[in-house]
Amino acid sequence: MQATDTHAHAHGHKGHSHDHHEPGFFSKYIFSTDHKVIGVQYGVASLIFLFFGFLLVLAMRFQLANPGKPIPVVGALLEKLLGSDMAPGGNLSGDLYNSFGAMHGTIMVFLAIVPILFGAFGNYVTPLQIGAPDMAFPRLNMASFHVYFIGGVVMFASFFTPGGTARSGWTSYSPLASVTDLANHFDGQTYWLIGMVFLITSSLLGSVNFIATIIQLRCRGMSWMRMPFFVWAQFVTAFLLLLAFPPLEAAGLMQLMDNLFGSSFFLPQGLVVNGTALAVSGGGSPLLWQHLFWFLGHPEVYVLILPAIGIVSEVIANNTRKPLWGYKSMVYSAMSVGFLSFIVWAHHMYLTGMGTKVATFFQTTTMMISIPSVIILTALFISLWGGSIRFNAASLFALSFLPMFGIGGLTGLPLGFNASDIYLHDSYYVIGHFHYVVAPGTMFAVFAGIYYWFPKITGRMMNETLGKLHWAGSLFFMNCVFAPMFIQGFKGMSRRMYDGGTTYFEGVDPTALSLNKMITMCAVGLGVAQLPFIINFFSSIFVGKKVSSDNPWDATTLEWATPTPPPHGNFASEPVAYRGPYEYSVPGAKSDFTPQSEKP
Amino acid sequence: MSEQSHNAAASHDDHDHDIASHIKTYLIIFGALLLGTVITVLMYYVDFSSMAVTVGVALFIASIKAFLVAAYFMHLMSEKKLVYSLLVISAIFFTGLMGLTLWGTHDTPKNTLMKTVYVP
Amino acid sequence: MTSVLQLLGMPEAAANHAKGIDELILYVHLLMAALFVGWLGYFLYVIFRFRKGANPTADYVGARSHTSTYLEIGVAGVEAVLLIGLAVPLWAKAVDNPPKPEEKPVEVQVMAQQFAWAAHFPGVDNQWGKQDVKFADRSNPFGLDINGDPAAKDDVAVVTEAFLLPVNRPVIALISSMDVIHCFKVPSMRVTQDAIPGLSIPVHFTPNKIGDYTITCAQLCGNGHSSMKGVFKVVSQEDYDKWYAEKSKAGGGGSFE
Amino acid sequence: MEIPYTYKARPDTGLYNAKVGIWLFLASEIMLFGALFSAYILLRVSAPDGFWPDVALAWPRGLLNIPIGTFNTAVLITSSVTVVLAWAALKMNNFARFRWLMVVTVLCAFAFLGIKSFEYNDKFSHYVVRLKDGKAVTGHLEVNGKHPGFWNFADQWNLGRLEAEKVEHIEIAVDPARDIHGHVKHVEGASHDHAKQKIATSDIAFLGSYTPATHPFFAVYFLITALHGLHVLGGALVLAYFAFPGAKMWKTNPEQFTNRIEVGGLFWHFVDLVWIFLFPVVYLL
Ligand code: HEA
Ligand code: HEA
Ligand code: CUA
Ligand SMILES: [Cu+2]
Repeated sequence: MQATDTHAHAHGHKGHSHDHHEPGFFSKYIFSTDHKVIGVQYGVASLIFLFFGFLLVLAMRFQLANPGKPIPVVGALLEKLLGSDMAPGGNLSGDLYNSFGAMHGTIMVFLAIVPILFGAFGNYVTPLQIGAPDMAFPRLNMASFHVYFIGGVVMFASFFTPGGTARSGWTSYSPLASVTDLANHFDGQTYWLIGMVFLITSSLLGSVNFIATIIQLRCRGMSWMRMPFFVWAQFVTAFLLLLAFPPLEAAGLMQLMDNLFGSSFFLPQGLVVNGTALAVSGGGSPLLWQHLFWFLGHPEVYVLILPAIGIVSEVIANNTRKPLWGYKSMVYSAMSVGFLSFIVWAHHMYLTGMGTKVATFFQTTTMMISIPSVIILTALFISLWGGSIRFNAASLFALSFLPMFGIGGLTGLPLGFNASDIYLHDSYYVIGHFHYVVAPGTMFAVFAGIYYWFPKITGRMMNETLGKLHWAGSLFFMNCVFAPMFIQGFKGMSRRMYDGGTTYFEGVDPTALSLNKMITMCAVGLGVAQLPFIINFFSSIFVGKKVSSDNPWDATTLEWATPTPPPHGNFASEPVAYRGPYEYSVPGAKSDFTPQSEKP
Repeated sequence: MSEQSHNAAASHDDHDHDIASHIKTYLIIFGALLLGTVITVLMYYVDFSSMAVTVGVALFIASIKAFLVAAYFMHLMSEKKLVYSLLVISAIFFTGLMGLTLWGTHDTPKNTLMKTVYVP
Repeated sequence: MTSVLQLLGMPEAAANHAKGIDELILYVHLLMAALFVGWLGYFLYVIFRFRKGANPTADYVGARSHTSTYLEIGVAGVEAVLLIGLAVPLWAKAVDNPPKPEEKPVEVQVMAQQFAWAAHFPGVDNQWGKQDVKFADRSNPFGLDINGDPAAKDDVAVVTEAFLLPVNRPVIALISSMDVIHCFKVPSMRVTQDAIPGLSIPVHFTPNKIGDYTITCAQLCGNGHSSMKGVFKVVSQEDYDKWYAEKSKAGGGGSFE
Repeated sequence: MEIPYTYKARPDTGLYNAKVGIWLFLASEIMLFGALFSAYILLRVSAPDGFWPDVALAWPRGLLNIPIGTFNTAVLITSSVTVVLAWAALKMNNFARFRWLMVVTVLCAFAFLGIKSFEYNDKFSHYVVRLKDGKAVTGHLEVNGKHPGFWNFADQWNLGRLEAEKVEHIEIAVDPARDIHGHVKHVEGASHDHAKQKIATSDIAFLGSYTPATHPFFAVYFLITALHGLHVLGGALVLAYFAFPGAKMWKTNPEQFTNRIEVGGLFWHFVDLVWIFLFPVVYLL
């Protein structure tokens, strides 16, 4: 219904007045309906969450490397804040470790990376690249940010509830999620579920808006196959969110009922917890939760990676000074990835007792989905051939994305075969696999995007030297953090172990444990490597070199045809797309780039 | 992209007498829907013996009713291609969700027990 | 060949079916390594050769060959071979081919609870005692009707110590849980199976090396997840029989504290 | 710059923005209710055979009031036709007719919700009692001469509360016997009155009203119908807004106003559609 409600206002008098009067602080920065302001809001909020997610994992990593030792300084603080049963003597308790783990996963995925890729870059760049004055439903857009923000606040607030936050992993498997805190109905898990309902609602509003915008508001001449690949990526992503999230919302409501009203959607009969029979009717199915969760969970990982690939494609095309090789096959691959991602979800559930037929089905689709990924990556690799490659901070991050995603994607294959997953399931191999795609993968794309579009957003360039420093440090430490995890996985180390596997490895294989120490040190290094970025980011807003033109990178896509920074309504005059998105180095053209909006 | 100036939305339902005939259709469908409801309920009372038949018929009638609502009240009869493709996609994924979940929970390793009591 | 995997850290396999799994892991990693090394080499070469300094003007068309298409088809082909040739049959063997009665499999119920593993054997009479959830508590995770059912009298229930398994005889372990989802994982045996309350799922393997093996829990199950370690010893048939008879004589309640 | 196609259709898609938006929204709603239906079916097919309440986890049948459900279905169908007629009235430039049809729609919506809450109340005051000897009965509960009901949530009873408050016995107005399909058994000559039965607390193994905690059937029934009810409520509020304060727009921009009604109607039909499936599935399955 919101859909109807909004579009009228946006076009009515209220939206209009922005152009004429200087709006107040609130309507300009908090209740703005301008997609660019909303994009920046998303960006700032999600970077803060990214940082917070990192702090959580840093505490965890310290505990993994030094089981039984209190965390210096922070430990005492945690003990004060969260009580001594949570952080006894500055140690993380098992519960607190699990809390941090669950919140690290949740925050990184739902509050940091998706919002920054989809909410921030998607919002800021998509309408510009298709030549639209704004989103199709600007007020809906604002609402979706606010709902996201409330969701974040709810998640954050759960740290201070009596029982602590949710601590059943980001996957929140039942029955664990329903029985961890039997005394407290309104526990961290409940907060988590309520927070998720907000976040899901926000994503749904956002995805309706994105799809409608891309379908309806493309400017004259912007046919489907003239859309930049970034827009395609956002388009497919929006569909994934639109159709995969509702089942999780349904599942969330069911788990909420289990927690609050004592129902048994996911609880079978005959549960005996802590030696006493649980007072529930039973009759539910723990596997139902897993099916509904992974029905979202798997598409969600492509929600993380597709926009990242989109950003990388833009940056690569621009910095190789040539068109993307195989643009069309990339588009079709993105669509098939999107489609297939809905029917592979149970590869996360091979070991829940799966028969041959279903297992064969899911591993076949899993192998099938790797093919379009290979096609996309191959197209990007081949795009480099014959280019004239510029190395700036943005392109360095974009280029290193490729092998990083390569490693992450390739290590998905042994997990995708159920027989080899028997050994690797829920080990650190899995942690290594997905961090290669989400951390050096997705995050590198985020950084590439920030360096690339910063001048458009602020009118100032970021410092290249600091940027390269940031890149070198990040690349080095990322690999040092995540590559050893494969070894740990091979050694049989399970994930979510707050003693870092000591119980298992003590006296058997000390190398597994010393790797823990090394990883933790490198994680600290990774944090330090972000300092140049943070300094660069804030200082460039104020003292960065002013851009000399609206198009500092000599790029072709429409966002560079706007004034800098783009005003409300974006374009000075109605843009028209006359050609494809990446007309670089066209033979016979007067310069090495021919913008989409240049008259033929 | 073609630059038609012609307003496509106006093409199918702008004339008064057109609308008047629509109204007649709406009323007929209203009757059909009520009838369908009554039949569904009667089925339930009449066919005591086989529940499967009752349920099958009930769902069949529900589908017809749903079709009528979607096709006429929601104008899907004369809707644009875009809307159809959207609905086809969600229909496919919905079927996938329901079908694969059911299949996934029922295809288990040999000798797996759903134990409501503790029996190996 | 599979010793490459040991270099990577995998513990030595101690079960008959492990060979297949290890081979699959190895072949997949060879495919991955080939792709990775190939692509990485190409990648480094390209960014060096086509850097701006060396190639100031870009080529509008770029690569003209079709190698990549063949490569993609090749990748798909290898994946298909691994899938059809190894993964599917291995899985079918794992879930659809339980050992036949004439192979004299050892049957054991494994019950997970926060945060321990317990095992239950039918005892010398080879009959499972009656079980019901109403008898179940921390010390009797299997809910054995110890006082009521004569068949339960000689059942072996091992709650806190290590249990024993005979070497070179197939084992059918029925994995279940009484509270939340755990995961029965024995890396050396190449066995992993979620323990799901409300389900009793069989896994089977044939240990072929005498030794102590650690069960770890591979599914988050609460604050004691990391300490949820279990041990079983694979011993010779004679040692096993001796232990089994002793335990069985001590009776169903014998090992409870 | 104005946002294009807010009320004129975009030529190549033939649709205006809000219509694309609402259909996208409905697509996601299909997945939302689809997941709930999937859950329903899964729980249904994995329930043990037998007759509830004799078998504790068998699927209860025939507990919902079919005549009332049928009537409610008719109410919702009526509102669906009035909303489309209201839209047609606008198309024919007949604002007065639009308004009264819209009022009828909203009234139907509230009638639906009223009837639904009556049904809820009935469920919350219905109890199942499982005795220690394995027998089970269902019916209206009477404790200390009072009937607990929905609108007084704190007044729900279970075994723990009976024991805590030292209630020695309860009375229950036993439901008529049902056959395996859940149909009321018509025993020749037997009266239809709910016979009262006195049960000592010490004989009770389980006591619970027809609430989500008692059986997955109630859990899924309440969840789906409550979510559907929320949709009805939300839709009704928006339609009421269009009928009165929002109707100003008819003067300034009739075309856009008509679109809004169409979009609102689409949502409303969808809510009706969900009910069309919900009714046979939860009442009859
Ligand atoms: C962005 C995120 C992302 C992406 C893109 C992927 C991509 C893939 N994932 Fe991953 N995955 C996760 C995030 C992601 N995954 C997460 C978060 C989890 C854990 C969740 C949890 O349990 O908490 C997980 C877990 C996970 C599992 C479950 C493991 C287990 O729990 O036992 C499986 C199993 O099949 C799997 C498979 C795959 C496959 C086959 C792909 C394929 O799509 C990959 C396709 C890509 C390629 C094949 C690369 C192609 C590249 C080349 C060929 C070129 C190489 C070039 C160079 C090296 C230069 N993943
Ligand atoms: C998108 C997802 C994402 C990302 C980016 C990360 C990033 C990282 N993750 Fe995590 N992780 C998950 C998703 C993610 N993770 C998930 C889903 C799990 C599973 C949870 C579960 O078990 O349930 C997990 C689990 C997990 C574990 C396993 C815990 C366990 O099983 O016990 C570990 C262990 O080392 C880990 C480490 C890290 C590290 C070191 C990073 C680093 O890469 C982080 C690097 C980040 C920074 C260095 C911050 C930089 C900050 C800025 C740039 C902000 C600048 C600010 C301004 C300018 C305002 N993660
Ligand atoms: Cu048991 Cu983890
Ligand atoms: Cu996946």
